[in-house]
Amino acid sequence: MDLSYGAEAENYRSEVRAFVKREWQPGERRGSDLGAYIKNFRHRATNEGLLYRFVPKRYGGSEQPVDVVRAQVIREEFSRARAPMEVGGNGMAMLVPTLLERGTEAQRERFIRPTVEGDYVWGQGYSEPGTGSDLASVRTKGELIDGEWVINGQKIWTSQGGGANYMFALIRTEPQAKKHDGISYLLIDLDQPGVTRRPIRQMTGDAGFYEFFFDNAKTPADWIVGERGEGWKVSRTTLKHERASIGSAASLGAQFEKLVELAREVERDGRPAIQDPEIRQLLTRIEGWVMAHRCSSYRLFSLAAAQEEPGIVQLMMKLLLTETGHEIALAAQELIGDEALLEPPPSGHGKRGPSKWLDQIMGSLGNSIAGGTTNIHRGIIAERGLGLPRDLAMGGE
Amino acid sequence: MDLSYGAEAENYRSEVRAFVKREWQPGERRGSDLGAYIKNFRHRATNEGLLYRFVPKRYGGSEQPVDVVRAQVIREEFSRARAPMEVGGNGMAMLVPTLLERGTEAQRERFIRPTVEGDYVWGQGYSEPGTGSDLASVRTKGELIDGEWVINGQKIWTSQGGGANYMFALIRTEPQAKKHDGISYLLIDLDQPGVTRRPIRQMTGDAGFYEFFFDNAKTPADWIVGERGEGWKVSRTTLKHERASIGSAASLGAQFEKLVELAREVERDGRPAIQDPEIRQLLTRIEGWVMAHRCSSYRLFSLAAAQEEPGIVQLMMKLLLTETGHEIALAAQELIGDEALLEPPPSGHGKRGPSKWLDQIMGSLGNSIAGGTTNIHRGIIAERGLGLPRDLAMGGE
Amino acid sequence: MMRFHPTEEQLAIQDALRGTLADSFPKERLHELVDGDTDFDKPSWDALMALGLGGLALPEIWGGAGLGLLDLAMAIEVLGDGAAAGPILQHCLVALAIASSASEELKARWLPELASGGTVATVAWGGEWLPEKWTVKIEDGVLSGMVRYVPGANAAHLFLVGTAGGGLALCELEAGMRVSAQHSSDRSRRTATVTFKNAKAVELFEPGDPTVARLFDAALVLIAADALGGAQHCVDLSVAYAKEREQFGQPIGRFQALKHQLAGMALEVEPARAMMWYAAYAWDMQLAEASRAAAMAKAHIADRFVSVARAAVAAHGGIGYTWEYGLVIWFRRSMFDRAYLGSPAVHRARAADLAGW
Amino acid sequence: MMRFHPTEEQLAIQDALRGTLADSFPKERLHELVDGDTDFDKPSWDALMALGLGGLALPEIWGGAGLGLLDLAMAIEVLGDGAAAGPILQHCLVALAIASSASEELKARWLPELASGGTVATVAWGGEWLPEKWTVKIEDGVLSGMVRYVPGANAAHLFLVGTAGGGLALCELEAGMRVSAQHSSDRSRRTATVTFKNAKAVELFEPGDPTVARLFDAALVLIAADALGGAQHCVDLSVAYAKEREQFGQPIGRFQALKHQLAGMALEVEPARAMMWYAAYAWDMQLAEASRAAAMAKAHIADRFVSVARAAVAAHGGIGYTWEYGLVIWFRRSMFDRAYLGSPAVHRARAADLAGW
Repeated sequence: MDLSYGAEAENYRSEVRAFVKREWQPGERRGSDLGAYIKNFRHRATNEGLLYRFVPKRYGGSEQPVDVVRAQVIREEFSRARAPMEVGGNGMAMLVPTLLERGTEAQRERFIRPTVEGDYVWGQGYSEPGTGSDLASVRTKGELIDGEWVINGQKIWTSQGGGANYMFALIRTEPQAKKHDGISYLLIDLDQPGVTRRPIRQMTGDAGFYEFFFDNAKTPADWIVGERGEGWKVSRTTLKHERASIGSAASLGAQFEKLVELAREVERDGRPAIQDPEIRQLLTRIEGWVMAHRCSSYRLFSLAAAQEEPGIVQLMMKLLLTETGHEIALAAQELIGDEALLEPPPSGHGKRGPSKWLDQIMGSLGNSIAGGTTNIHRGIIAERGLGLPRDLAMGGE
Repeated sequence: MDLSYGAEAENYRSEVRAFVKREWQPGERRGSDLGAYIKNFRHRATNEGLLYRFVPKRYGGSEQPVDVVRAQVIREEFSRARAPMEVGGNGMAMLVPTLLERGTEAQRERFIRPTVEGDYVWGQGYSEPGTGSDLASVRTKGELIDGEWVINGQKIWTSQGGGANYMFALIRTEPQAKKHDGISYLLIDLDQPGVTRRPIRQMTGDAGFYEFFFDNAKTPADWIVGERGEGWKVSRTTLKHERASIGSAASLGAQFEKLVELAREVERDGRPAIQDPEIRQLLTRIEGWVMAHRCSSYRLFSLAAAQEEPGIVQLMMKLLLTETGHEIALAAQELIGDEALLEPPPSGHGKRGPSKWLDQIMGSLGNSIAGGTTNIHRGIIAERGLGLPRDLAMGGE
Repeated sequence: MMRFHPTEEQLAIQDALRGTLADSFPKERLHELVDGDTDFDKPSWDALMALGLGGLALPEIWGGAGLGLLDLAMAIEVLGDGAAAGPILQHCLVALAIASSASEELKARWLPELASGGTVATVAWGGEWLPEKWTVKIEDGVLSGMVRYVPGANAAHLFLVGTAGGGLALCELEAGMRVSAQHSSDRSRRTATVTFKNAKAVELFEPGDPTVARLFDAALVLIAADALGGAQHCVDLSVAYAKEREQFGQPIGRFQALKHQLAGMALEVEPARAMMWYAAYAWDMQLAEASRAAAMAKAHIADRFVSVARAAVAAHGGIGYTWEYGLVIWFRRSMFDRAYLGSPAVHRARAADLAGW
Repeated sequence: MMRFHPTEEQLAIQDALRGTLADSFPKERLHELVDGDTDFDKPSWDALMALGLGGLALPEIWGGAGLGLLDLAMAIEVLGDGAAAGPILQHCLVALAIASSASEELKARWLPELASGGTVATVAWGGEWLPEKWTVKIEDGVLSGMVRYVPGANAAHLFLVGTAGGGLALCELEAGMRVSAQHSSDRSRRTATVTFKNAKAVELFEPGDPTVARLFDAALVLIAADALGGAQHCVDLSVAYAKEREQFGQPIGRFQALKHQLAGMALEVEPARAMMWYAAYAWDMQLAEASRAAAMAKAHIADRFVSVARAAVAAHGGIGYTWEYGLVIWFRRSMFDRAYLGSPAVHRARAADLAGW
């Protein structure tokens, strides 16, 4: 095995590094000045083939062949120079791949470029109060009236909902059809009178999600991706393009490093907690899981680079991440001691002191919820990974 | 609340103690001599109203009113003097109560006294290879031919099977009936040519269970308890008579005490393990569960004494016991260190040294199996205790 | 007579408290408090005190009900279930401390006031929780020093202050004291840092007086009782939600995995109930192992609360994670009960010492 | 080129080993051994050696395949899965040690023998596992002292003995050695106490030679590989059983609770695979964190094996608890892998030290 990227990749790294060094010089720019500079930088990086690699040129991308190693090198070099990568969020992660796979030419032309440019920010409109893990039970209704979809209902758990101006949503348009066959995948402009948004305050006190109310909201008849009633299938479209990323393990590693830092900062029985044999066992026990996760991400990355099937371990990464996150949270609660009684001022960034761990202690629970509950993940591992039979209760159809 | 037994009970204790002191003097007796002395002692204790309290006098019992406090006092005083209590096993625990509740007068007369005397030792014939938790799926067949039941099939997981000379068994006698309605509760003499027994060797290397093969084994037509096809219901008969016992928690407490002893015996980093802060945390963490279990047994005992309903906590005692047993096993594995590589000589009693913990480490798994798997217990707590709906998959009928 | 389950009377007290709390402290009020900037709720305070909570464990001659710590703990359990706000537990402890003292004068001065709830009292022991680690100095009847994590300090008039070497002093709110609110994670029980600078005080117990250890043990039992009630709330809420919420055309409480999780939560809480009783009973009966039982109960039950509070959020899915749903209030209370008076690890270490290991 | 998943060649070696082991060491033979009084199985030993296992990681000039520790670890993983009997892992380690030494004479004398398996070798490091704690004295070319927990000592002719201060000596079975069998919990890998009383030996590495630490790390990686294979076996057996066994009219693998338990078991094992690869890779590449990765892998994966072995028994119900079914063999192997070379706690403490915490 070999964890180095090889000579070809290292040559490429030199090119990328040179580009970034030359082109990313934000200097003292601030505010909208900086915004414009970033936008321009992204254009140049795209022209260079470094960003939006899976997006065709005619929609504003750089249309590069799949190469997970190059993609990784780009991420590493941009991150090293703190240069901006692609605009993030649901639009790039979910909508654009779906349009490329299932959209009409008109839809691609209409929506992809502004999404790439960051002008269209997309909320995901899947969950509703009452759907939970049973996403196909959505009830928000869409009726085609006078050449327009008229939408009534409610969507919830929309991340990035605060800044979103568009939504891709699962809407029940065929009430007579079977559960999964009655749903369409619609695109909705959120800046219209029929749409109300409300932040959902979380355990931590912050608003991480939004809910949206649709009261005769309207969308054009042709803002439907796929056919009527095909929405469920359309929403399952996923793009494997350069998805594998060693970076996915980095967040867990960073969390763990912070825990180690915390153990250095706080005291236990009059000495730094990290010198306490019990804490050292606790930390290394957790680190076993962190290492397994990190090494598995190398494995997945390698499989992706070789364009081989990822296998069962891919189904486990999310669960491993959230479960290890729980362990880190519990260890943090042990380490911070009395500081658990305190909450850092809600200043957002720059929260300091051990009590900033409060967010992690509660946030680790949010992680399991945001990506589907752990029970769903266990079921997927059991069924898709181990080939166990499908649950009777779940096997609606 | 009050954990003392009160003046009446203490007076009674004096009487019991005096009786035991006077009557239990085995001296140097050994072997069959001791056996005869014990049998005789049990007769005297029964005449005194101390043993077989729920068994009517005409079947060899002492027919005492329900009094869990007195029963507990008796257990304590006998145990203190190491005097023999009632003969143990399935016969007293399961068959006799069932006969008292559902047996014919002839059956009671025929079977109870020799069971009380210890002459009839009963194996439980419920499980079969393939039944697992789904006991009602038994397939061992009984046909009434010429005034006799002719039995063919196999029973497994019979504890005390080595010494058993009789069996109460669930036998499928009505193959046309629905699953639960096709079973009868038959009594079978095991000392006959059609019955073969085989010990089942366990993980620990010991034979704790037996399996029985029936090849045209025979039993009289009237050795059926309840009607044909009622066997499932008959097997559910349970007797609440003085069942509550503080002693049930004693075994867990004793296991924990042994763990503490072990921690005193073995070393860790050059000092007794019990002085290691990490081990002290481990032990007291486990002890929390042990205390909760012990205190809950007081609670159940008190409820039984007051003839009140035991509630949800009763459903939890077994699971709490086995789960805490697992924790003790894992702690022991940590403490014994290299001794886990060794097995004590299979001498049975008197196993010495840390490696004797091997039996506990593996035995803790056997406990969860013997009393129904933990998943069954969790299901019972959820359904009967918390009122959650019954599983679709389990809801055969 | 052997009896180790609640009496009719104890159950009646719990019912009465539950009813009074529900009436005087509806869920909307709880949310208001949590979203506001105080944790002292006059209406529910008055209603609970009118019911006799303040005097439950006080002698009858001082307007109390003459009951024991067990009865008080069972009351506090109900308040933990209902997330009652403010320093109720601490208030009752101060009354218990004064009642345990030798000074008839102090008793006459304060006990009727505390029993009626007319004066609010709290306990200032925070930071270094164990009596032998307390730091505030008392000299010539004045206190100096600082105590962190004092619950209800904004509303309290009377403070039971832990003093260096493990003594207790009684201090009325006065000019020599400064109360600065801390930004508390548990919004239903907010804490403050209290600084004493030549604050006049009465010494209630000298360092080394065994009553101080007794009172500390009582505090541990009461916080365990609060944790038990809070944990039970998390179980009940989750079970109710599982019965009501449907997915895939049936209540999610029919799915085996969730059922077993809920059973596991109940398995953490229900057996702990008798453990709490036992710790309180051992205190009331002054059994030799009373101190150890209190330490074990605090450690075990606080851990259970933290564990089931996390499990409850998971059992709920998204809604449990929202501020609005309110489960977060108990989640944060579990963090309070775990840290307040010392972490489980601290009390387990004490329990190991007390066992003579 | 970045590559962090097995090559075709590595997979082919694993397949070949799996096939050879299945043929030469059928389940009945394993049970025979376990019920008998030896753990050395000549037919499977010969078959595996004929396939080249003994020389897998030896240079080609000595009849080896010239592969690395990673390849050897992947081979050992297969043997852990199949519960191969006897001191195979130790035998390979001795060969690795000799190949790492400077003595061409010893290499010529032993490596072809070890590669072919004609001579059986094992490692005598037991009891105080870490090199700095080894106790056997070597003076003037003779050994004295005692080593416990020596696997395969009954069959071995050549012993790699850890000496005081962390050296290694090579000792042929001779009159100055006494081998007394221990009553082993793992019947597929039995241990003995070996006593040296003026036993002639050759010093292979002096105390403090960094190669000794390297070899110890290699041993940790290999035992982690064995544990990984054993753990995978427990998962596979349980999954297969859940698919085949019916209850309530359907395979028990349809019940959600059991499914989630099986998923949890797989979640312990599958991600650990890449961790084992990494530890072996780090050793082969002599990365700075190789020692630490070996310690972490041994600790984490041995714990996983113990955990899934217990879970496998529970997932099977009664049959898993029987001797006859055979799961007990892996259960006992999990206890071996956990204790052998030092417990997880020992290696976690080392990992903390190595991190400079």
